[in-house]
Amino acid sequence: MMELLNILEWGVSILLIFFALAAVVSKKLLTSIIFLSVLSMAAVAAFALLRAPDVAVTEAVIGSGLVTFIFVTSIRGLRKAGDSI
Amino acid sequence: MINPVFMIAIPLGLAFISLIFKKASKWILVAGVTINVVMLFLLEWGSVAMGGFRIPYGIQLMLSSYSFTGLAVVNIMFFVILLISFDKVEKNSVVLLTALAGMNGMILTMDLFNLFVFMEITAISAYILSMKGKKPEHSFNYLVLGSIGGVIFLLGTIIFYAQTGTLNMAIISSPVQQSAFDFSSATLFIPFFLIFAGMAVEAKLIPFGGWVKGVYGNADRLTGPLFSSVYAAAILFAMGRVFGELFVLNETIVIIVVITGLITFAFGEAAAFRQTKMRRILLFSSIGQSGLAVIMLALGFYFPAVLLIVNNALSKFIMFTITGKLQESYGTENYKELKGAFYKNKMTGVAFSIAALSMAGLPLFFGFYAKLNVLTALFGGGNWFIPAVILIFAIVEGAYFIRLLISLWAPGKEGEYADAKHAVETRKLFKPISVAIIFMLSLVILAAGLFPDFAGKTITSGAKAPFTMSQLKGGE
Amino acid sequence: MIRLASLILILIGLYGVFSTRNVIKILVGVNIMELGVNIFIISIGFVNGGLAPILTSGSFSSALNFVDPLAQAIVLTSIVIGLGITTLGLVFARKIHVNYGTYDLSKIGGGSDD
Amino acid sequence: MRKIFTALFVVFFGIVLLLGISRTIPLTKYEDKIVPTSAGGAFIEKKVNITTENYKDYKDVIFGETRDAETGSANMVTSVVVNYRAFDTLGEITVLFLAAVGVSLLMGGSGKKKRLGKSGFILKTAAGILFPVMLITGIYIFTHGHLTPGGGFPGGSMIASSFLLLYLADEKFELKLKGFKVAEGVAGTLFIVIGAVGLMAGGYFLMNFLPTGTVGNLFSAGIVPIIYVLIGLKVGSEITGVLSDMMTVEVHE
Repeated sequence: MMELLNILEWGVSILLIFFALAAVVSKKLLTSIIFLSVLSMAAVAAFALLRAPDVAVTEAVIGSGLVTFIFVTSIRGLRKAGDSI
Repeated sequence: MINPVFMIAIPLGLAFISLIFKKASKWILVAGVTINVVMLFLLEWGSVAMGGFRIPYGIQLMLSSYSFTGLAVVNIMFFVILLISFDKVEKNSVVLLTALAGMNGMILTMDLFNLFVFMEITAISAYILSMKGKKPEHSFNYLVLGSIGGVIFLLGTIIFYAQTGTLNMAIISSPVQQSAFDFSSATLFIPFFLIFAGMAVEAKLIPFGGWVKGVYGNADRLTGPLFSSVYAAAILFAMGRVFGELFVLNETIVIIVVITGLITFAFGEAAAFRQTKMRRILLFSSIGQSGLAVIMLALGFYFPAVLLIVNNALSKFIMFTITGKLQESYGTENYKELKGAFYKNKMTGVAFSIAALSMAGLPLFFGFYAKLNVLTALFGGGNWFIPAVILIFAIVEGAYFIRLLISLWAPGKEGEYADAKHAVETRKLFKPISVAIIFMLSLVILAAGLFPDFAGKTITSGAKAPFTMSQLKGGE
Repeated sequence: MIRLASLILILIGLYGVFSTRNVIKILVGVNIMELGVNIFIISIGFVNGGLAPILTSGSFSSALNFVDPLAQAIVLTSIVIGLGITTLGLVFARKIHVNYGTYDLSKIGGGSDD
Repeated sequence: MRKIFTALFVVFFGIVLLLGISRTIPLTKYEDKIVPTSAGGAFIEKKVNITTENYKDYKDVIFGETRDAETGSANMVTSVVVNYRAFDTLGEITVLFLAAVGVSLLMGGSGKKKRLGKSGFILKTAAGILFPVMLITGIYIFTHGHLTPGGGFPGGSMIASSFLLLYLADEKFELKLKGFKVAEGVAGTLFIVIGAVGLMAGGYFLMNFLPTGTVGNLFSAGIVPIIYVLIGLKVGSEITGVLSDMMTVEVHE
């Protein structure tokens, strides 16, 4: 049991770092935002693993739902103004 | 006797209410600030527990003589700024009310995480208000730096929690905790540093305050005085509490804070000397003053620090208000183009001069008393390097303020600035009632400088060192 | 392990904020930092074999090993504060775009005169 | 160039930070038991000491030795958020409130407005079905915040998302935002009023002055569920307002 938890922890940690790097490094804004959303999902997994169901629910709704939506609306809404995104 | 929590709850409640009665929101703002100023003198002293839980659980607010001084400066200055620049409030009345609540909370709270929440409230209101300058890139810069500061502050807070198991500052520094955990070791200064860096962003210390130039440089008659006197006072009082409670535990962090403060003071005053735009001069002077106050707070000299903060709040209010009005009336803030501006506005000019001379630290003014106390405290501490540096840059500060005054009083030479745009017009700057208020405040500075013993006594009671755990009161 | 990863996340976010001049990417960086701190706080409250801090009828017998609820409460607050800041930052970003037609701060040319 | 300098700085800062933190907090392993002296630990200890003794008799579970001051919430996180540190939560909803006010102040400029988003048939149909489901889920989440994971913040966000769905599905859809503003203001004011009532009833601001009831029941935990419902309503209306502001763009030629 402990072993499985350890492996899961390693996996989630690597995913977190990978997605964070991808979000920071990627050139296109939309890609960056999608990676942020996925990173947030990985964080939800981390919260669940660390026995924080309240936080996991909140992060799932707010972090990977609303924040992503607001980001995407912001850049989508202004694309028509002729900016390369 | 009124529970001090209402200093926070009433402005907040009124802010929520004014969302419903949008038409009356400006008047609700006035009512809220007035209630706060009246309530200030009816408050119940001591510590209050939120929710009535025993000590390690709930959140404690503490009204001591120190926090009372802070509350008095913030609320009264807020009221006065509102009186004079009421026309500039526009749609921001809700934001202003929440800002007032946030600042009162920052000064009152004993809880690190609660302090973080109130700092965020205050900071967010400042971001929104800074948009009045119509320069979103500066506001954005401020927002990013401010939120990074918040993150770092939170990280430091949580490290303290992991080590001591509490968020209450007085309990963290209590003897029990100190025996269990040795904070004084030089290698353990990371949480102290993180908390300091987080607050230093708001307190505009170099190199954390990169946002200041853009935001203060575009501030108007409402936000300029608000940022430079009220917000600055609130963050400095909160910093003083954190320093007094926590930073005494670790020597390394005190040295780092003092060095940062010295660099800030030196840089601020030197940069102010080179400016010709009045708002720039004032903002760099604010940075310098902030650095000086932080040095005094970190070294534990609370009385001179409080004197500095009060002097800065009063003087910067007068100067920023008048500068804002000059900018509105003449369309320029370059003091070389404003020669003789006070010639036709003598009362305003006198008030500005008193404020400037007090900042410059001339004898007979309040600022002199403050600086005298600073230097005596430091020399009394047996240190020569720090007071020597401060003395040099205090002279620089005096020089540029006097230079500014000479330029503003002396009429321009014949023909030199005769073009219509910069000509000294005949119309008055302020309405008579505003002039009267500003003049009254400058008289306060003058009186405080002439009778330092009286002012000193009033403030001394407000400048006692922070509290110990035994002063906390929880629920049963 | 997650604790170490969360601290690295903060550093990545810091890099993200200062390595670019694009306002949206700066905000992405700030978000990553906030996420890192949140995970760090939760990991501070975690104990080996801990239970989620919710009382159910089954949890009483072996109840002595709950994880720290205070840390979770702090994170709840911090997530919501992060949402507020991100929203406001995006509005500022939009204003920058309306004023200057770009998200890139380096193309604005300082904006202020020096 | 900028990237290299930043990377160097971050690496330097990171080494200092990690080394500094690792001196006091182990970075790769966790404690076996929560520190009993910590606020959270003492809280659990107090709860558990009582619950292990009389866990069959729910009536005695009043979490602690004091009178009715303690919360009777089954979800300890909710106890902390809405009672022990309710003052923080008041600050927190103020942050969100301020952000919402700021958004509507800044986005509500003059100039022609245009709504974003295009809708198709599938989205329209889906919205019709999903909207009531999401709305009810949201309400369920925040009314059961003291029993199950969740609470006012995710519940409120869920409500906001359901309205967002309507926005996305129908380009002509306009909410009566005035009503939301009133709900927001009333909920916030009531929070403070409840706090003040606690001060009058028990002498402490935000005191839990209602009977705490039986742990696990819907009607238990005193003021906790009331405050969480208020928070849910407030957060829901605030985020709805923010989203509808963000969905409009100023059209500029």
